[in-house]
Amino acid sequence: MLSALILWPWLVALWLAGRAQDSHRLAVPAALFELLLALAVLFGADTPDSRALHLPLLGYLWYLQNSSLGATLAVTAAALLPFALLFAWRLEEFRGFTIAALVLVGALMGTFFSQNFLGFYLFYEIVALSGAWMILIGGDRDRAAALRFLLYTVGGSLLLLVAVLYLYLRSGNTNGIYTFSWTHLAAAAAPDPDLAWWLFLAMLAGLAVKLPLFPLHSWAGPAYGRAAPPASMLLSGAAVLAGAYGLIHWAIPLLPLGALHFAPYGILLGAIGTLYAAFLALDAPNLRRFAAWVSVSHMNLVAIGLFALQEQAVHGALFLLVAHAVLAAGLFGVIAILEARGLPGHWDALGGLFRQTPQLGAWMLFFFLTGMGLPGLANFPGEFLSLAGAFRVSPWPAAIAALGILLSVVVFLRAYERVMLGPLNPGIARGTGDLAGRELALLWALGLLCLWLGLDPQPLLGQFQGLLPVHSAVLFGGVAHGH
Amino acid sequence: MADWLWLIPGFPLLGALINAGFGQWLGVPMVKRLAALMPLLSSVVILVIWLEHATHPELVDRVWTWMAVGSFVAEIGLRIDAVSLVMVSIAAFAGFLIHLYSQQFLAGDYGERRYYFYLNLFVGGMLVLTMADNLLLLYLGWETVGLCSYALVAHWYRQKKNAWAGRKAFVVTRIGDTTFAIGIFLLFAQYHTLDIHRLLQMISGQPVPSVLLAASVLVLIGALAKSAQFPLHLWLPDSMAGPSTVSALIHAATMVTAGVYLSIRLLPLFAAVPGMLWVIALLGAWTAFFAASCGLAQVDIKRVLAYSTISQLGYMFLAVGIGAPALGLFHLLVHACFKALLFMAAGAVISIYAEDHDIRHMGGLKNQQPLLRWTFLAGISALAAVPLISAGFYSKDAIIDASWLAPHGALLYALALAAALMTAAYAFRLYFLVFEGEPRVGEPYQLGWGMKIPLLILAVASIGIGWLQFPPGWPGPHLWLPWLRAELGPTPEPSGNLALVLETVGAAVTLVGIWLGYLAARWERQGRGLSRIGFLAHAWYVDAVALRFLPPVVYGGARFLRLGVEHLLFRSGILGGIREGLQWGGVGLVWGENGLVSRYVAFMGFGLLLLLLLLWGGL
Amino acid sequence: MNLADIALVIAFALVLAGLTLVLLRRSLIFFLLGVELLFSAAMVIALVGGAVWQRVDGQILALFLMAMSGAALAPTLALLLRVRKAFGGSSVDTLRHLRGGRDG
Amino acid sequence: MAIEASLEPLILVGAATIIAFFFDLSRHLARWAPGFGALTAILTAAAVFHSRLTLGAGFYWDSSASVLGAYLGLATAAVLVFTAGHPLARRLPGALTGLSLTVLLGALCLVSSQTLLGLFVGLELQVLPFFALLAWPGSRRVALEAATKYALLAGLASALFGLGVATLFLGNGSLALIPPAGSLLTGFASHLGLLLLYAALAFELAVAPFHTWVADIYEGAPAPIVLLLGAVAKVGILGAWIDLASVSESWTTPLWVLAAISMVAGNLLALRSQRIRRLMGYSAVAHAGYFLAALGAGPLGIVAATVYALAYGLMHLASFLPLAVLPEDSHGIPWKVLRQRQPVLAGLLALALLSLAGMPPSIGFFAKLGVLVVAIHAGLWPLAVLLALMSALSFAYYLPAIWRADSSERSPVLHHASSWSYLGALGIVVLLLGWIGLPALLTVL
Repeated sequence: MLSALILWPWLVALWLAGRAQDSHRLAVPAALFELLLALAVLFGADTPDSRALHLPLLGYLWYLQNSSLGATLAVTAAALLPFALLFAWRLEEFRGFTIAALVLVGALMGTFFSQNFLGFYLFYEIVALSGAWMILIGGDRDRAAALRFLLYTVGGSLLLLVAVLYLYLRSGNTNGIYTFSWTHLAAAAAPDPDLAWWLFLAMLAGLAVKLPLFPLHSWAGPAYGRAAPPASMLLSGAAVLAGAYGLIHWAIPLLPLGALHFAPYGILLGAIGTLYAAFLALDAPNLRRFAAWVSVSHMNLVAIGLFALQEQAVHGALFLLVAHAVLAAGLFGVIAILEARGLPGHWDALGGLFRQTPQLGAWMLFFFLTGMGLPGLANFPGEFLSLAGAFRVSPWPAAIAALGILLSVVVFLRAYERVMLGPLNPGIARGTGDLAGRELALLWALGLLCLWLGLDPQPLLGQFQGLLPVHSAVLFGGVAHGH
Repeated sequence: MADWLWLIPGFPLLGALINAGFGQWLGVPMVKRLAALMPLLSSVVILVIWLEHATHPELVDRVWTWMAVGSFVAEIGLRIDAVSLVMVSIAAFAGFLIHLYSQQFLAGDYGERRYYFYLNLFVGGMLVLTMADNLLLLYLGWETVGLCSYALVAHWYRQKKNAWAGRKAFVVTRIGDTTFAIGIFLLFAQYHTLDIHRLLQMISGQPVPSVLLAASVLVLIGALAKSAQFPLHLWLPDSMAGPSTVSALIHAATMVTAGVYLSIRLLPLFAAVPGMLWVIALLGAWTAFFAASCGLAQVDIKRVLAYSTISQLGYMFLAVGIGAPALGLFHLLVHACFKALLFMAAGAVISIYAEDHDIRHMGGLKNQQPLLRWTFLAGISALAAVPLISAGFYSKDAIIDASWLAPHGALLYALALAAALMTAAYAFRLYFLVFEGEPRVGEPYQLGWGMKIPLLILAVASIGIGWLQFPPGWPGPHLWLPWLRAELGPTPEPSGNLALVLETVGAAVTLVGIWLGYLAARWERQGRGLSRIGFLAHAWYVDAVALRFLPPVVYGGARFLRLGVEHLLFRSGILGGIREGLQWGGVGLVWGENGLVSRYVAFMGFGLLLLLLLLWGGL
Repeated sequence: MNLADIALVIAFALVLAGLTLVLLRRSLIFFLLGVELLFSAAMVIALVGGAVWQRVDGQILALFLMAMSGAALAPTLALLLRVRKAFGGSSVDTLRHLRGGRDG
Repeated sequence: MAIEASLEPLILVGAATIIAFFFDLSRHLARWAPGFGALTAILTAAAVFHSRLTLGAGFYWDSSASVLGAYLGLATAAVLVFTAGHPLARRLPGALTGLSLTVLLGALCLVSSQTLLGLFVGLELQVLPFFALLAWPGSRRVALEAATKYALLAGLASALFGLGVATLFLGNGSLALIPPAGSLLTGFASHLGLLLLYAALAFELAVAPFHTWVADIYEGAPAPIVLLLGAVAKVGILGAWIDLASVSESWTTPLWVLAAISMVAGNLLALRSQRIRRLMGYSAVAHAGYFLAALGAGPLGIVAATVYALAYGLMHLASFLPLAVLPEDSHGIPWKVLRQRQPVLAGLLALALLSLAGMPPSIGFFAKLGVLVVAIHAGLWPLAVLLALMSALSFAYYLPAIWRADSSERSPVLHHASSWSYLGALGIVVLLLGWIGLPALLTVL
């Protein structure tokens, strides 16, 4: 079952690679089936572990285990896929995009369930590669952006590999079993604090770069900004999940001391990153960059929540991840719709569009409001819980990050004003049509998801509940911070 | 009974949802009627609650659990007690009247459906805000109404300045929202609950002075920003860019009072910090004074009313600060009636004068529009607190008089009294300029019943609602304060001769103010009015200074971060440095790749030397 | 100073001479000559080793070295002849069609 | 006379080599020469397998030598099968086969020899044929230049090797890798001798700073010969280096110093290269660095180094096989044409480049993983981190090589042979799934 989750999109991608004419016909049903599989994993009765490829000294390379966190994130990623495909419908590189997207999502599923580090690493690299591919084939076809994205991720993840290899040797040396399985790595005796600090930094370099956490963020602007919007949607909505999941499933449990040591700095970096990216979004040259930096800002908020190592904050951060995926679909979806109408997103070429496309304007505002963290919409519970939780741990950075609440309203509304309000830009064709049936349906689906997540987040929060104590009871139970 | 509470915000929210989802198919006429129906239905539910109020003073409805993580629980929980009952009544009923008024007033406008969507959403949000039993849900309502304010101020989006005004309103109030949110974090971090009742119990049970000080300041800034108190009042005058009905509902009757409501709700929090209440009182009195002085010199009819709103809200904060929240709530109610009335009437006046807001271009409207004139006059009287016959007299003068009793009462009293003088002056200046004098004929304008009924109802209320609570010692009903006593505690009231003196002074000041207003109107006609005083006309230049400095700092900061830090430091500096370093390293190595065997051999010789050096180190 | 040491000094001198030729002369023939000098030095060292350790392996090694140097020399000279024919010259400068840096 | 079992493979190859030259006598027979050579090479691999763990006559097929020896046989077979279809083999195919087999013979000597003399002979046996092969009739003019450069510099390297052998003999009094006295490293002379050997091997392997020639040769020489050079000759050198390092485990400093320099230099140079063949040459420098990093990590490193040698050989085969299909003067890779005409080889090339970069789950990744493991195990943190960073950096040129379209407008004429697709498919399977066998190999080692 879990293997099917990974292999199904890969097989479809392989099929499409061979048969060009099937892409429009097959893509969406395949994506929906993937979603169905993911839902089955999330809600189905005990999904058996999937083990294969046992290699001496490495353990089961293909070792997939269901967990409620992994399954939730899997559903999120799988849910994003049909949206991205449908928003990409009219792109000329649709087939290439579909293939890359299917590969990416399949690999993501692998990262969520893999219990063997090498397996995780393998999927993680494939995510990076297919992500770079996606940046490359669409949008501005910017090779430099794709390469930067890839180099950041690969460079970081190799450092991550180095750190995990140390733990692998350490656990192997003590109990004589050399394997990369999670349980064995986690059982390795804790390295001395100094080393743990460096090892954790190395892991961070691999995982936090995907979010991206503040000083590691420079790839994100070009990557999200130059790729086709549906690609940015998947990258900023789904691919980031792998990084965050890696932090919570691998880095923090494997090096609890390092994590604890780093936590205050992590919160601070997250706070700086939240504001910094928001400021960059404020001064973004076009709509895509704007969405890119907004996305980075939210992910830094996720980092705050994760590094708070505190119950509410971690829940909030995870929730925000899911919510952000929906938001990313909305934001980049709206941009994709604009681009489909020949509006490339430079501020100068926009303005007063509401007059032509009131429905699009309304939805754009809706997603912007979601992004601003308006209560009742998807992002709010996540933002609130992360900040409130982080505030209990280290008030000042959290308070600084909370200034993002203020900044976001300037950021979003200014952008909205530039696009939608004011007199109609003479450069916009009079006949620019409002939303068509498919677009409208997509936005409604996303909008209802946003409302659901915002008004009734409890089912989703409950999904995380069962898992965290198992993973890191010591950390999240509050012992760490003396609460 | 309690299980129905959710219907109160539920109706308008449902209306908004229907509008958004099916409005296109229903068509505008259907949508607007449906929209008006929703707050009426809420009002009916509220009426039932009023009838049951004596037996059920407090109703609680936990609709569903919003979020629950560990020790943190936030319910979608609604609560009705006396204070919130007053608030929901205002929100729902005034909301209904304004929906009704809008039917004709905005007929044919572009974006009517959008208007009713946000109006319904607003009423729903306001009802949630007032009924919320925990701070987080309150915050939800708080933000929802802020959003609606934005959208409705920017309703006529095709002009850039309207859109800008909407954004400004949202941004300035969000300053307060942010501090409010941080305050919530702080309270949660300390007390692990956001349920208002439990929180207040714990605050009085185990006060932590430093936390309470910080939290109260943060929450207070939130309240001040929402209620447009100095120095965060900047957004309110600009938000007059929206339709007048919006100003009536949001910027007069309901949303701006949310700050006052919040401070009444959280009074124990403020009371737990020594001196905090007095600061609130001083800020309120000062704002009342400041805004009244600005109101004197405005020429835009809506701006006069906007500053008067700021000023009147100042009175309410003053009341809260001197320990008379019941009086504050009373004035809130009275103000909601007369200010909604004034704004709606002003909207009609503006329509008559073809969207010209300048009162210097108006005049003599009393014969052309008698009904409008009388109702407007009722509102103006209440604003100016004309003694005995207007509701404002009973609510506002009670606050002014009570302020005498507070510590350093003379200061507060003096500020409040001076403000009252100016209030009467600008109120009647406005009235005289618009309705009296030489007629300047505008467009023919027929008030339909949909407009007349709300005006009439509110005019009656502006006169009569004050009779709920006569001044102490006077014969007549004393209903208000005793009714709220259980919830808000006793209200300080001057008594005996002191009361008599204060009341007389207050009444006299009002009459003088009316006379001054008459003079001011005359001067204005002669072209030498108060509006020529730039300092007052530009509201002490506070806004100008803020606009001069704050946006450039933010935008400049953003530009600096993008160009200076992201591009220069991160991209060019660090990444570029790495790239350059690699390039230069490559250049050095390529030097060896010149194709000449001798150069190759030289490299090998170098390598050999290196190895020999290792030999030296290795042994 | 015994004989072996003197032989080693000679070997060292040969190495130096060989390296100098290889490094400094631009003619390919002299380059080959330098390489041959290095081989000779190796032979000297091998013979000294054989003498010092009283083993026949030294001589065998010297013979091998001689054979190898000859085997390497012949085809190299053949190549040089072809180079002279194709490029017209036997300086190192004739061989620089293949080099890095041309493409940035 | 009984023949030592350890000599069986060598004798087999030697005999076949001599026979191969005679194929050129008849035009009809000559066509079969590469096939004969390939068959012999496969038989050699079987013979190596048969002689595994035998010791005698100065040769020892220890486990790493057996693995590499078997690989060398199969790789030579693959090269010969490929070359048979290549235009280069139209001239003197018998001699070409014979020289290729000579290279194989030298490489087998290198991996299995237990004496310095054996190493020396092996080195010469695999170096000398290239003097001729690199400038094989029918190749371009620049090939002559490449061959000459190689000949001159390889001569110098041979001289250094000879000096090293003599110096070691002077120091130890023995030509055995494991002298009777017990240790290879006894004093100054032996250290110096070892360094001279290292220098010579470093040249052959193109380890920086002895790497300068490599890009010229990769660029100028005919691709099938480069294929042979990388996949067979270099792996032989790797084997020799493994032999040497395993007897001098007490002194690894030169190894990891060279490793660090080589990784950095190779990657930096490759980063600047626009032409694919030069890029591959420089990347070979970097890979030599990774290999030495494994050797530098002490006893455990021998295993990782063997695996790396194997993986490197395979990756080189997989990358140069498709490159050899292109016209000799190609600057970039004409992906479009390649994809249309030779889809399997196009896939193989892309996969090989990713594998060289270390993308999981290709064997390139697992080979690097092994290096990282041993480096960390040995506590060589800086080396491990450098390796990680440099591997990441290598993506910066391998990937553009994959996605950069050939700038030239004309559509090149590709060489074609029906057997190549099968070879390509085999290569894809090996690169993609070869790692499943690697751990099994580890247990063998």
